[in-house]
Amino acid sequence: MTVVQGIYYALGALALFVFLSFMVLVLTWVERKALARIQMRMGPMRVGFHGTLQPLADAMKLVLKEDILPSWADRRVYWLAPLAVFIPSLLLWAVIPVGRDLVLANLELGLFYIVAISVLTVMGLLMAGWGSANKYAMLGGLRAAGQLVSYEIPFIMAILAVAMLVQSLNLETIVDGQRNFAYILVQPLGLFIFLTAGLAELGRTPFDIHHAESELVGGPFIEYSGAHWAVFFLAEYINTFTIGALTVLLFLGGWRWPAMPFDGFAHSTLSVIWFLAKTYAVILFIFWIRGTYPRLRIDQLMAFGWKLLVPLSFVNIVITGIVLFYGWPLWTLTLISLVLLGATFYAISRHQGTRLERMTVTVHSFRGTRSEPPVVQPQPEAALED
Amino acid sequence: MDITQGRGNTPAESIFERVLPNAVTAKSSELFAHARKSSLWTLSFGLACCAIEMMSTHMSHHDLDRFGVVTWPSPRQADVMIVAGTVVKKMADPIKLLYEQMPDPKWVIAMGSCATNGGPYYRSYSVVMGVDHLIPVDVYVPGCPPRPEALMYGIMQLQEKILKDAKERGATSQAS
Amino acid sequence: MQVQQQARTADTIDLMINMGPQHPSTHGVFRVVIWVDGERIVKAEPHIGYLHRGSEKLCEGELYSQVITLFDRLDYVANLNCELAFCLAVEKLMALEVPDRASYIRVILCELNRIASHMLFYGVYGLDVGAMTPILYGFRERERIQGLFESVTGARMMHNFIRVGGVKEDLRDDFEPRMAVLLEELKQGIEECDDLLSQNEMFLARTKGIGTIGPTEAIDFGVTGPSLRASGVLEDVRISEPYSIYERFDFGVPVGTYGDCWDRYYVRVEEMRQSLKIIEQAMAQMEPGPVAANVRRIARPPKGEVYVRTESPRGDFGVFLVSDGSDKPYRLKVRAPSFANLQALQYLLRDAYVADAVVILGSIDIILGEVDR
Amino acid sequence: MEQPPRPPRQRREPEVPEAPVALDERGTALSALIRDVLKEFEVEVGAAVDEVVVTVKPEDVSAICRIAKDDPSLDFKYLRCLSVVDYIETLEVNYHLFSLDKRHKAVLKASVPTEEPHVPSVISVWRGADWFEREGHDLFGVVFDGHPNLTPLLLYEGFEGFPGRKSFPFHEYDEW
Repeated sequence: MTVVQGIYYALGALALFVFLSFMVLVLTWVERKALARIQMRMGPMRVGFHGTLQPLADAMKLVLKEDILPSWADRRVYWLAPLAVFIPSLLLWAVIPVGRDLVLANLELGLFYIVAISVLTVMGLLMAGWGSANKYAMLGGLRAAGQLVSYEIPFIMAILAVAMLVQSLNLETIVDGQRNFAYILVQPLGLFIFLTAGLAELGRTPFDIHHAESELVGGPFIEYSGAHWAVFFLAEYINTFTIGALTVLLFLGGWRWPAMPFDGFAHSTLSVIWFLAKTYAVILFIFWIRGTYPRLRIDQLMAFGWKLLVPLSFVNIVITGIVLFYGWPLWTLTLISLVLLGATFYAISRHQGTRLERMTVTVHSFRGTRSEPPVVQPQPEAALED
Repeated sequence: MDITQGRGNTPAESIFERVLPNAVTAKSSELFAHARKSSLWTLSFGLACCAIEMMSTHMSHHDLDRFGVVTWPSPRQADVMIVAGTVVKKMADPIKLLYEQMPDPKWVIAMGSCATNGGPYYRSYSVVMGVDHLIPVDVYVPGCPPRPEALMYGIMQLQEKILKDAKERGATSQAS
Repeated sequence: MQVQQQARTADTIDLMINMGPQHPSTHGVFRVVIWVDGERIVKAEPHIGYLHRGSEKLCEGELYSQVITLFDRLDYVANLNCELAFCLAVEKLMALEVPDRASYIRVILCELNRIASHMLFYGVYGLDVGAMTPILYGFRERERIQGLFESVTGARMMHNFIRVGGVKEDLRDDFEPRMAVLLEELKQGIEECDDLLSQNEMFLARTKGIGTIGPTEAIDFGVTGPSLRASGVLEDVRISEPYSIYERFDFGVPVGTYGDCWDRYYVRVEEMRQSLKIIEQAMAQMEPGPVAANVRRIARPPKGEVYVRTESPRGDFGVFLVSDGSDKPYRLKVRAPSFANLQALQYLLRDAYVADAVVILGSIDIILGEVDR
Repeated sequence: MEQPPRPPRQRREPEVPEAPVALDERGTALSALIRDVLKEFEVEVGAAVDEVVVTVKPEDVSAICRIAKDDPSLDFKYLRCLSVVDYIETLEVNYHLFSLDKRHKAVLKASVPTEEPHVPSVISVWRGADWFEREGHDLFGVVFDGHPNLTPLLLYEGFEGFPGRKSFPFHEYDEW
């Protein structure tokens, strides 16, 4: 490696960091505004035009806050944890192309690298949970470990199915493979698995059990303050952005689909904008889910992961393999995938919700005083036993 | 060498101040104050009746988020503690603890007459006559309970106070 | 069950977790210490008293008309219902006849307050199960109701409007048109809230079959109100011991089946609809007339004691009033529904997950103001 | 300027009217029924406004409550309220009972001396009596014999005195 290359990479990394930090600032503003819209509010209004400077103020304040070290904390683990969460989330972006030819390192094994690095986040969360010497944090850390490890499998499998279609692990090649049609048309089931598992990896609603503000008061981050907490925050939003970007790259045709009638510099610029627009659309979808759904419980989350998503992801791989092996036209894959997706939703509505009947409240009408003794309905114990 | 420097409220010069005396630092402290005042995260901590009005203030109709005020459940990430409700002697120690757990710089708003001086429970055997017996209070919001508008005004007063503090103390702004 | 037994014999110790007094979902300053084995709760121990303000003692030093202010602050979500309970007790002792119009005003306001209270429950319960939007929808409706309250009583929360022998003053002229608008809005709002949460798959998964309590146990623990009705007991003070003028209205009492969290939640949602029904009937039946009986400014009820039950949004709100004939109550005991309902918490939390603890606590809808008094 | 102490004003004791008794049919039937069911015990059946009042000896409370709950004709499954009233020399423990099926109501009263207030606990009869008894112990110092856990509920460990009693200073004010 020459010095020039070194400088090139250093500058690239710096640019990437600045870009990502900026994106996080935008993302927090977008999240607050989007949630506010869902909730009939205005969101930040006072700092800058429509609160555009709000994230900046938040960031500046956080950095200036006192950093507290709880007296019982495991010092080294406690201080290292934010970095252990933050660095992997940053490293991921080394191979993610933002637009055509705009990538720090165009690895042939790009997807493999992403899978390998994204697992590391668990370590940081566990460290934070352990280092804080706080029971809520500990519970949160353990929950995060269980959740992230289990959802890693469907996550990888969904990626794998896409890789099988292109026969490559290089992200640019994958995007190039979607020059005629985006893979969402071929792999709707894969998209569903990927997005669900991705939400779980992020720890976002409805899978935010390790933050669980109403139970665990913030989970592993409960004891962190000031800049260290800000680092966690940064990592979390970078990860959100990563999932959005990966969804766009793998399933929505990246900057390619539908194709643009330009070439040269105009195309490069527009491709970045097009890519970002798609990514933000996916992220808005994630925020929409956050604004709508309640949180799952840990056992339900695990059951959903292991009993539904993992088998489903394997089935997805197998059908993709069969279609590719026998050289069937790809629309058959679309069809099978859609049928499976429909079956999944049916199964969810039948089994994930509740085994008990949905409406169990009856209304008894009266006029004036009741004359008969109160109705004590026998409790159907048998229905509860399971 | 001025002997009074480096003590109490006037900490010693930092390298930054030595290299770029006054002009930049004074402005920067004001800038920091602007940042702080625009992102006051409150500790979600309702004690009694006023908590309901505090929640109303956070909700769609009044929406404190407009000022950048959001709630956090953990004291470690909070800047402002809104003591909303009657402080009971049994609750005194937890409140002190929560205040200690908040990172500097931190502020306290006493919301409602109970937190200010005991309110309708003045001289009850189990009520603390105002939260200022326990922790320093920056802004008192009168009312039983105060209307959401009153709480918003209290928060604006706090914002003004933060700015004023920064201006008066200049380069060594450390709100306490 | 067997797996659990095996797990318990392993050489582990239970982790003690302290929830509260400051915790986002203890609904105030309630503290519960739970021992968990992994994510399962082994034992739970509730602690209260972090809001014990000595109201009962303070009431003994106030005039009857001043006591109402303290009653406002007992159940600070359903203020008017508390005021009504106290005034009914004094009126019963004095054998006072309350003018018809005053009774209608009381019923209308109390039922509105019940809706407001249940709306708060609805929102906070959404927050407990992890959905962040319902609370904003709930508070939107609350804000509308509070707006009407303000035009009638002059205050958003602490009204001090229901007085011994009637109400403070007559309704304003614009009450009826405002009420008509509000009723329409509330009808829509309740349906919207119902759509948003009640039949959500994840919400069902979180609340169905969680924290069940049977009718016998519920009565044994003294659980009342919506929480009791969710267990399948048809018991409502408005029906079984009608106070004020409730026997004049035709309304339904929702009753659950399993006594689980979802039933407790939905009974409340349904109750809001029934309250609207009562308000509509009351608005139609109300006629002009005096709004206060002829009572001396400083009321001196005769010597004696009286116990009055009312149906507050949380259950059976009882007032035990002992009078010695002076202008101040000799002893005033408040039977707070949340206080009794909360006792069942230990029973409800058996074998639950940590995450369920929050959901169960939320479903009994406590207000610490009346628990600790 | 010292004013001479005024002589205590002579005042006629005001005539205090008694609240009229207004038992409904259900109440009259119940008072007869109670006399019949509880004839082994020394009870006094009266009425206050609209409730049947049964005055019993403190040592019988537990047994009578058991009968009141289990006897099918009385059927007091629901303990409405348990309260203590301080009458200076005696403390009166009131058990407000209600039958959900028959919808009749009664009050059980037991008077205990203030110096040594001992009442058997009814927690084995109604589990809901638990906190009511702890509260009575907290505020009035009534000892409910047989209660498994009579620790402070509303007050904290180390609180002096029984604030519910009339002898407790009314507006006791101490700087906290």
